[in-house]
Amino acid sequence: MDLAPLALVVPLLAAAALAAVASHVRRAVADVVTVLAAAASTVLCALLLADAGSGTVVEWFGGWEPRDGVAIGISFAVDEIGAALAVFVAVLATAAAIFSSRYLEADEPYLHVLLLVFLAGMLGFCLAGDVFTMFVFFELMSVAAFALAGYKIDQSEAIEGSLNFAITNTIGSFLLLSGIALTYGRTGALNLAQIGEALATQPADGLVVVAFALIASGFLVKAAIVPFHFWLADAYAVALTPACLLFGGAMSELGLYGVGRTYFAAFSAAFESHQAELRAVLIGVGALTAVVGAVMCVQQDHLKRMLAFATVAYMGVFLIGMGTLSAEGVAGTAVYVLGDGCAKAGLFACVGIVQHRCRGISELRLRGRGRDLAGTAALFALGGLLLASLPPFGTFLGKSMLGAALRAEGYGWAIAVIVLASVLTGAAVLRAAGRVFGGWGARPEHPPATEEEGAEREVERGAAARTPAVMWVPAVLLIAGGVAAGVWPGLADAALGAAEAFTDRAGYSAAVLEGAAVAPPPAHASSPPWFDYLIGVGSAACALGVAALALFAPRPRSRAAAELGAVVSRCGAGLRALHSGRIGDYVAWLLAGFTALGGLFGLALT
Amino acid sequence: MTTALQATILVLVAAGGLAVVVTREPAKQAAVSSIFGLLLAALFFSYQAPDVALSQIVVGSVAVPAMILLALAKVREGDREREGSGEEP
Amino acid sequence: MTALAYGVAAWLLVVGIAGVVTSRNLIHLVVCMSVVQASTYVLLLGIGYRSGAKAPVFADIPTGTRVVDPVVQALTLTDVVVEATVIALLLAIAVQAHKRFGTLDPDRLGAIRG
Amino acid sequence: MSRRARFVLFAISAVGAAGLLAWAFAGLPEFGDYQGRYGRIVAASAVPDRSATEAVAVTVFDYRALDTLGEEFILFVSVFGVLALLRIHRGERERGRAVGEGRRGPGPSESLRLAGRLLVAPVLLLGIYIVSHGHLTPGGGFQGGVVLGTAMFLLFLSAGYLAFKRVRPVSVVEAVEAGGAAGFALIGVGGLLLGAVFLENFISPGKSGLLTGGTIPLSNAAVGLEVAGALIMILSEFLDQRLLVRERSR
Repeated sequence: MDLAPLALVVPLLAAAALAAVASHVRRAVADVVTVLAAAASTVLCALLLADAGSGTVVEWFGGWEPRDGVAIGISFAVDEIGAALAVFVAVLATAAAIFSSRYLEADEPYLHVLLLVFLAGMLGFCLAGDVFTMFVFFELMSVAAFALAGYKIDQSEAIEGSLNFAITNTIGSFLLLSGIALTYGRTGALNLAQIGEALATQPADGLVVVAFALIASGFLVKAAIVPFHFWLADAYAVALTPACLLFGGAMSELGLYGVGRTYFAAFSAAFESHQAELRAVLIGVGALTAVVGAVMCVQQDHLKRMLAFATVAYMGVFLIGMGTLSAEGVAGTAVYVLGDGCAKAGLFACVGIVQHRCRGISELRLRGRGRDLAGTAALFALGGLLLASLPPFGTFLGKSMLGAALRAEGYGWAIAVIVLASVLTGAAVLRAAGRVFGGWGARPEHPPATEEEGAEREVERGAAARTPAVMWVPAVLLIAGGVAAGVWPGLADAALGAAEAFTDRAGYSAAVLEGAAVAPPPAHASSPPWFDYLIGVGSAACALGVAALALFAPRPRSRAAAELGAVVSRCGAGLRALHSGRIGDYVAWLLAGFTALGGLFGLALT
Repeated sequence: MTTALQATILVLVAAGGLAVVVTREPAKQAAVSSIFGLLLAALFFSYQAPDVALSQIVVGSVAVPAMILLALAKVREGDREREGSGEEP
Repeated sequence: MTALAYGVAAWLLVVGIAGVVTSRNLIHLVVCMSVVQASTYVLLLGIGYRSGAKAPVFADIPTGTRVVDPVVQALTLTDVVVEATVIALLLAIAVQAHKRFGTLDPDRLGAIRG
Repeated sequence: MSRRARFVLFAISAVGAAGLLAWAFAGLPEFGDYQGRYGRIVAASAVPDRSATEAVAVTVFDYRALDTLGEEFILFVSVFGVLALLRIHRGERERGRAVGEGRRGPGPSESLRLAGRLLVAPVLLLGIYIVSHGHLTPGGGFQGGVVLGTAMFLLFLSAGYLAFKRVRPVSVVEAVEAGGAAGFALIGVGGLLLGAVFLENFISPGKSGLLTGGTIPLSNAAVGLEVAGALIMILSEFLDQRLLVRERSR
């Protein structure tokens, strides 16, 4: 049975139906329809994942199977990584739909329609086996996301954030499309497997390198890799909380998935002889991103902006993982994405609860105002420990698998970067938890004035005397998911098997073009060695320590310490100044990023 | 012959793109971009792509300029209102 | 001719982005985005062009006539629609920005820092 | 960054990017010498497969129908994005009511109204012609849809926009727009139910003339409705805002 198209069509038709009767439909009905459609999509994706376990599922739309070995139609080619990502996205969307049932500002169900189409766009992107189809669904999710980011039209930040988001990402998609055009000019194909076959016959030249650089840049804008990352914090910090669940949990990861999919299915053969150089470039860029994201994260006062920069830091970590170009690295990244995505989505939900109850978003101004929210405090702190990858949580398992893959490729130093990112992001969240829920830390002398105080009041219904179940249930489930991912028996093995299929170009191509899908052989991932537990516990302890230092540190006594502090804060301020909020700056950086990436690829790949 | 025609239109398109960018006054720019849209459509006809050319005409020379002009009108009304009420811009 | 046909695509990309980077007016900036996008049309259709070939419409020509590539045209059609929608959305954001900030100058919005 | 620093960064990158693109273009086939197999197979098989003479339409609505489904929903969701972004939020609504919401705006002049009515019929016919011949000649649901949308919009304008608003045909247009998008998806589901796979062309292609191409004319009609509805919604949404502000300023 055709599950793949249905997973996509259900939310699309639900959205169209809601839109058609928009003016007459009752609010509660729209809520229920949205949750049900997202849940149905989740179930369909889960069944699809089960199917994909026995070999890549290939679906030729309209029945246009390849003719004379040439793909003339469009295929979905669903392997376990794609299907698992689809399930993850659908789960987050269901959580977001449940969470959003509290919003009541507009009489018409704009939010529902946008959420459902956003979901469909992300699903289509995960399942597509054709590079132009990826572009189309990439645009579909982007357009829905732009509107979701700017939904709070009565706030200046939301307008500016969605403007920056829309312009940078649209320019990114132009780069992507130019890359697709170049690839088509060379290979005469749009199907990923077919492109892979055509590129495998000759070594890479300028065209192939630049085409890949264009495609990668387009996706990396979405993945918020430095220096394409500026828009992300602006957009995530201002979006509605339900949209934040999806943004922070999955959307950026999809950009990286796009890079991985196009590389492993189409370009890997052409770059076979230069893998080592490509690895160096990707891991280097990933490390830079992880450090920038983490350093920015600890400096934030705005809670959502803090989580947004944590997202940037983890996108760097994931690029490091993908950059190993090995099945082990991809498997570790997949597990890490699961653990971290749940944690970040859960944290965004917690911030939503804090906004709902305490009417604030600034860490300093919220000091001590969350004392009554014991449950939320526990969840928030647990989320911080998840980011710090405490054993045996999902993030710990992912980090450990990633570490093994990095050591195998001779990039042990990158593990230090990952540890730094998890310590700093974890510390930032724990510090915020201590300040908001514990009232710890010195009283701020000049609390920042921010227009976001009482942030979501405009769009929210009900009194703030208690936390409605539609808010805390998703938060609990998401954080629990992040914890459970680490102890779920067989997850590591399954991820490794899926990653082996994902990185196997020849197998993918045979499944798509010859219909010869085979079940991946069972894989066995080694369990974390003892020193990984040590590192995990150590980084969680460091995160706690840094958070405590930030809250309770006395004024520095010695002059040297004071000067050191001044230098550090000046560096931090310099980095912050680059994040100017100006769209012209961001676009200049974007072009610089493409040029740098293209230049590095040019050096590495020819 | 075809080549000469295509080359001419290509040069015009290049110049048109520049003209759209350097026309800083939005209302004028809407008009210039409408002409740029027609030049693109001419290029697409010469590339034997009548479908795309028709789309380009209806989008680039009708729908998009109309949206721009309406948006501009909206912005101007906002400015006038602001001046009227004495608010600082 | 090859250099000219593809060079114009590169030119439109760079000039359009230059407009976006230097723009002092959001509506101007949005229109510059359409110049960047035009670059992708020119590139796609240029790639699929075949000298002396006809349009891939067999209403007046027999099947089997040498025609230009129909696939790039299908892709470009999709692309044109995407352009229109993105511009509509960006204009809506620009209108709201003007309402919130009282200016269309992207460098004077300044709600976000650091 | 200062504007000067930004421009320097841009200029250096632009030179680099232009160099990269030149490097890439050197690897493309000579202009006019493209030999890709995909396009040639599609061009050769469109007429035998579907009896439709327009190979691009067959590609858009049949071989690569999924892309078009995505594209239709991009249009659909962007309309809702514009509606959400330009919606009147609570504060504004209250202020708007204070100065007399729902008052009739200045009506169109008699000559404008006449011109609108005279023009509408031929433009509508033209739109319908373009939509219905999409699978035979250049043009189709999208191009015809824009023409239809423009014609309808002119009609609304010439009939006096605020009158149009009072009876709220906006919700009818909304339904048409959503119906068009859903229609395309439902035609795909029809392929799943009546054929074997999603988006399968389940109607016989016929021999020649208007009734060829199987579901392609139906898809074209769905797209035409969607595009026309979307255009009316977007344009009237921008106009709506203007009228609201004008009311407030009085």
